[in-house]
Amino acid sequence: MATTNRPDSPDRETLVQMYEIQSKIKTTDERFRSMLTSGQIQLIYYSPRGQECISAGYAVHLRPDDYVVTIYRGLHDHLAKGVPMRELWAEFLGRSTGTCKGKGGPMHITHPDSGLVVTTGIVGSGIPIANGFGLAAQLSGTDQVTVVNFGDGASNIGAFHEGMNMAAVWKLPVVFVCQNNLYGEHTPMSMSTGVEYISERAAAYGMPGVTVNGNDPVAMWHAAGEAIARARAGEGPTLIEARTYRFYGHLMGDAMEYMPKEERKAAMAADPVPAFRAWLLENGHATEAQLAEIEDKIVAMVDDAVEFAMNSPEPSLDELYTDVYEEITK
Amino acid sequence: MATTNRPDSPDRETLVQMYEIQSKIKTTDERFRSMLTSGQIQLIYYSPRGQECISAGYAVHLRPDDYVVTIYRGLHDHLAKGVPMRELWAEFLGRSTGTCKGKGGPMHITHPDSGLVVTTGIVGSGIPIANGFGLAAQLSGTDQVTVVNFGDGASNIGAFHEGMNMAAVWKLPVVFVCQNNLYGEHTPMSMSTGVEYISERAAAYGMPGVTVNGNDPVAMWHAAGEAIARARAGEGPTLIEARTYRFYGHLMGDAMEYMPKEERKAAMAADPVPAFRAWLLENGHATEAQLAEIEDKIVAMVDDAVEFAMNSPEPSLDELYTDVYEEITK
Amino acid sequence: MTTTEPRIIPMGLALNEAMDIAMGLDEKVFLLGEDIAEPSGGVYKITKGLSTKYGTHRVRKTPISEAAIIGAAVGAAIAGYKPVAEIMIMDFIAVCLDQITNHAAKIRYMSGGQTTVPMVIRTSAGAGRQFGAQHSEMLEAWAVHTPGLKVVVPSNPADAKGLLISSIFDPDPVLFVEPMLMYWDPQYACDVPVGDNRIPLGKANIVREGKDVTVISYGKQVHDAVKAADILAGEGVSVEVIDLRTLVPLDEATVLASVSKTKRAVVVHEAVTRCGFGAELSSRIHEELFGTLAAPVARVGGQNTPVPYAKNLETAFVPQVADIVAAIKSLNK
Amino acid sequence: MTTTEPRIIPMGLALNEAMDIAMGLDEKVFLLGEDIAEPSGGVYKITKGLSTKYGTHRVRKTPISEAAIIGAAVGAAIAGYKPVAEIMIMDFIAVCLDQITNHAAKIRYMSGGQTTVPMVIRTSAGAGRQFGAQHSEMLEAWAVHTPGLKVVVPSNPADAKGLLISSIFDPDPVLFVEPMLMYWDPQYACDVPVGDNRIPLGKANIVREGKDVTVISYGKQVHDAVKAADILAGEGVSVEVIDLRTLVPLDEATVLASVSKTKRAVVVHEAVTRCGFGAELSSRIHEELFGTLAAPVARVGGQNTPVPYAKNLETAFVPQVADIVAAIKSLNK
Ligand SMILES: Cc1ncc(C[n+]2csc(CCOP(=O)(O)OP(=O)(O)O)c2C)c(N)n1
Ligand SMILES: Cc1ncc(C[n+]2csc(CCOP(=O)(O)OP(=O)(O)O)c2C)c(N)n1
Ligand SMILES: [Mg+2]
Ligand SMILES: [Mg+2]
Repeated sequence: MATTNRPDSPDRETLVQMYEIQSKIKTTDERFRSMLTSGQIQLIYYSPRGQECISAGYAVHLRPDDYVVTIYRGLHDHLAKGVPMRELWAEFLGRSTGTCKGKGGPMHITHPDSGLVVTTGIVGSGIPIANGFGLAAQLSGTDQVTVVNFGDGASNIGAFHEGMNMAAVWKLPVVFVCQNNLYGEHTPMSMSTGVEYISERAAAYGMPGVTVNGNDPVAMWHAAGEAIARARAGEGPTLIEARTYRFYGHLMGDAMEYMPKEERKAAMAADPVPAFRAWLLENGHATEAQLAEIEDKIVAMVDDAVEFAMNSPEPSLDELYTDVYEEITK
Repeated sequence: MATTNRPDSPDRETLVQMYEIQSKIKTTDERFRSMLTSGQIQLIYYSPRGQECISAGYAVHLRPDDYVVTIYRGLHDHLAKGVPMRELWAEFLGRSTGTCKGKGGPMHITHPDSGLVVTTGIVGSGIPIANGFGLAAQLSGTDQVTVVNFGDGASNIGAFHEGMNMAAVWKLPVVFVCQNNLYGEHTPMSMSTGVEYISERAAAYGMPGVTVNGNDPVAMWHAAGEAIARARAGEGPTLIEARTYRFYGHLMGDAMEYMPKEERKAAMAADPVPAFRAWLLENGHATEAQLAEIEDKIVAMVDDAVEFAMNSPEPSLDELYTDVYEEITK
Repeated sequence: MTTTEPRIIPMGLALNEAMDIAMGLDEKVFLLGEDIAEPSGGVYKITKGLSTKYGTHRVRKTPISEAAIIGAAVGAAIAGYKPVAEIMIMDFIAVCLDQITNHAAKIRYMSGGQTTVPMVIRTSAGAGRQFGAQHSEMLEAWAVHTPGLKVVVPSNPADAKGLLISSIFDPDPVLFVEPMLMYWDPQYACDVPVGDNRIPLGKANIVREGKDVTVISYGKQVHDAVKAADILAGEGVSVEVIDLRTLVPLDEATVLASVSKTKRAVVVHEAVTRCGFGAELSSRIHEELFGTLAAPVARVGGQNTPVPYAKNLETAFVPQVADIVAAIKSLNK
Repeated sequence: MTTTEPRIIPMGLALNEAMDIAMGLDEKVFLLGEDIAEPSGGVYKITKGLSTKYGTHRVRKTPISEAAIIGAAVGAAIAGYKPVAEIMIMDFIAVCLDQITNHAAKIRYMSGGQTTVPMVIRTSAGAGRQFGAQHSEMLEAWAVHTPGLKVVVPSNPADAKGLLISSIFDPDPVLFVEPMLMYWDPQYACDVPVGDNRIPLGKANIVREGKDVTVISYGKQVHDAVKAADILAGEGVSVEVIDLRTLVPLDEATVLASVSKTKRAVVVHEAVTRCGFGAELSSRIHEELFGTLAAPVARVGGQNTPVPYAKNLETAFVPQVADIVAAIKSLNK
């Protein structure tokens, strides 16, 4: 793993915290996939494996009252922002104890208490909505920051353009994180996108844009830290393009014929989570025992959440009609 | 008037042809405004006065089978592309003899015989449609070019972004002409747009972009000529930002309080049409008699068209139900 | 002026007052839309003066980016604000419908009630000014078909004011459709109470009592319904006219009570008839009052065509008083 | 295989054949949409193999830019092509509705018939796979409310094929709604004739004859209607089932003839009931057959809520066979 060797690097505690987040994502994802493969559960699942470092890298800069907006492929963002494991699992499984009482599902995880305010299934649509959170913070005079996540494919949709421009013109405290995993569904970025680097698009709005190795936690930490600090200081938005890779294709069951085998093999061989783990140990930022303890704790947490979710009831049928409006309305 | 003094400048005939187009637009516009002001006619009218050189500058490069797409403020484009005066007037006046039998109106002038294929009233929406014409030409292997016109304000809407990117990725033979008159309705560009020059946005699609003085016919001729030649040669799209000014605000009746008086006064004092006339004479590209003859011919043509339109009947009431589908369908 | 004297103002001013009052009452209320700030105060001048009074941070001019406008309103609403977004003309909701139907409307539900979207989308609508096919439509049926949205269409300045204040303080997203022709036309001006006189959503107004037929309408067509009633009164037919005011929530009770009495109903709106709101209302009336009706519910709506430009065709597209009269008469055969 | 033997194939394959046939017949036919080319042939594999056969210039993968997809189709159609655009899931039409309703639908009219837009928008739709509120809707009512659009919803592979070929060669824009659950599910497979067997738009199919009640439906719900009819046959109620196939143009004659005979009608669809297509059809039946009906037309539709995620709630959202049975029984009281 190549990391920038800058003096203002994250301290030990932050480094370990980032690893903990990554590990939590990886472990949760692995459990989802194994339960799906074994048929214990059935749901539409977009694995974030490979993209852990991005969420970890920005999340450690955020306060609980900062906002995160994300997409269907959002599990890593949910966990990084602190959505509790039990309610998250229960929502994925459509249970009444889920974050959204089972009514939203994985594509719409919402947990305002941890600042995870919107998860959307429409490509790009979270970008304009994130501006609304930024605007609210700006109008209220708080220094809350909003981080909105989306894919490389999303940078070709109209909402991206409108949202980026408005954020720039209004100097909103929003950080745009394009998690560039090189594919939108089955289409490689090069076949759909007029630029090589999504960050080049920032200039079209007079916004700073930066490309970072999204698999390098420290590099991501730096980029996110700067952008978040800028936003918090009222200096306006930033576009961060974090380059990464989707290990398991678009969604569970994807045959991945469109992904060159060698490319995927190489990406998985360079798996950023174990790489970061090794780097932490090598550089003496953490001990094996310390990381093992974290990992064990996470496994226990996932075990607990799975059990909690599996044992939770479905929502009651009345829930079909509630939450359409504040009151039940004909 | 400042024009580039390049060796490959337009010949006398082309220069005069450009002046003729400009003069036709100016004269037609003046007649519309005077008839509106005097109450002889009533309609929603978006004056193109001030923007004549842009349409003239690209139109002289086009063949009749090339396509033009434009917007509600499109009279200059219609005339430049050769939409016949009588049918144009009749359509503006909602008569059965109009280009669209009176059913479309000024915002939707269509005249396929002259290649004026779409006029739309939705900001930015012509851009993706223009790609369709470009795609048709590309698939058919013809070398037809499509020129699509839109305003500075339109460069902030999603359709612009999606259309530009698709054109770039597919290398479509489309020329994007942003007629930047510095305002979108009542809002100055600087209050709505993250960049100073719309042409900077081309880079976000890997497309060449150029800013040109839209009031300089020769400069516009050069820029359009290059872009059209590129498109015709199969080398892909170009974005041309042609800077200009709207002399009469957004639409007839606009109080224009939001336009600094001095700014407008200066723009009108530099009226590009008489300036070009003077330049033609000064440089010996045309004689006074020659231009006067052209102008007289245009006045006669407008007189004739106005009479034609005013004496034409309204559409018959059956027309309400035709052209919804090929056959009248319940 | 004392509040007991009538104060005849047009709808444009009444809407302005509503926003002024709401902004004065609650600093979480803010406006955003194209050109809405000074010096112009919006292309129809509905927000005139408000940016001067409340500042351009609360009366925000936007780029021409409807999806970004609605998106910003959605986010701000979730974060505790009460945005009032303007979409200049209703046909333009087609460029931002995703934010309206997939987000504003569904977020309360998808979050299990954790996040709510108290916002208003104001938009002007309707034919009659020869604006052509892309600037003249009434599209409220799309919104009525979208659970999670409320839909309001006022028919007069007093209602416009009272309903808009209620909409702004409503906990749910409201599509507020303003009949464009009524903004400044003095023939539609009326007495508008000073101050915060809210009209609740979901409460229809019996504009005129009658016993032979019920005409149910909303927006500008309410006036045509009353004119039709006037004409028919001269012929001895007593017409009850109901102004629905809000389509969602719907005051079904008032409609059914009236039609139970008159046994005949005509639904009138300007929108295209096919799959318009009239279809919904007609179906419901038949479902509820089957066997007691003297005639089938008639629908008088826009033609099933795009809106044409030529004046004569445009007039023929829009339902006219004569069409309402004819529909009523057809029921009395 | 000879064409006389039944050839049981699923809807996904039938749609693929339809496009294959149309592309073979007319080089002006081309396809565009996200991921539709090889190697994947679309996320639902409906276009499998076609880019290999016809080339990626005629089977075009696009950026995720729905407005640009539909816009390109509109322009190409005006220029003489017959584009078939895919919008992956119907809820996404909200991001490109302007191109569909303000442009594809209106251009023939606005140009006075000079320019026409012969294109198809294929889209998959429907709940049942726990895709949640933004990936499960049936939104055909929006399109039916938009003059200029034709609207087709096939209920089985043979119809899907025949109707899609007709739609591609139709002179007007067609929204072609494919019930997602039927793509590859063998229970919906059926005998599909080889070759260019077109089914005309505007011709309903009487799936089952009966004399006591008419159930009118389209898409996947036709199967539920037949199941309901089976159940009720056991109870001595004879149910006629009509599959509309196309909502615009509507085969009103077939519907009215049937209901004239049975005097009872139930309209069934999955879309939200409020302002759904059922409202239009119910209104028309009442308008035409008033006084001859034995009961009001019943509507069985989706609940007036967003589509929920949890399996039990999702199932409760979608109309079920039992709901159809109950509705029919309610008319026989
Ligand atoms: C507007 C819209 N169009 C299409 C889709 C279908 N779709 C879902 S995910 C996806 C790919 C998005 O790619 P990208 O933005 O790169 O995100 P990633 O999945 O790679 O994380 C597409 C096309 C959608 N959900 N919304
Ligand atoms: C989608 C959409 N939003 C808003 C409008 C209203 N509108 C009409 S023209 C216009 C300004 C467009 O400005 P610009 O693109 O600069 O063109 P110009 O009028 O200056 O030629 C606006 C906002 C519209 N027609 N369509
Ligand atoms: Mg991606
Ligand atoms: Mg402009």
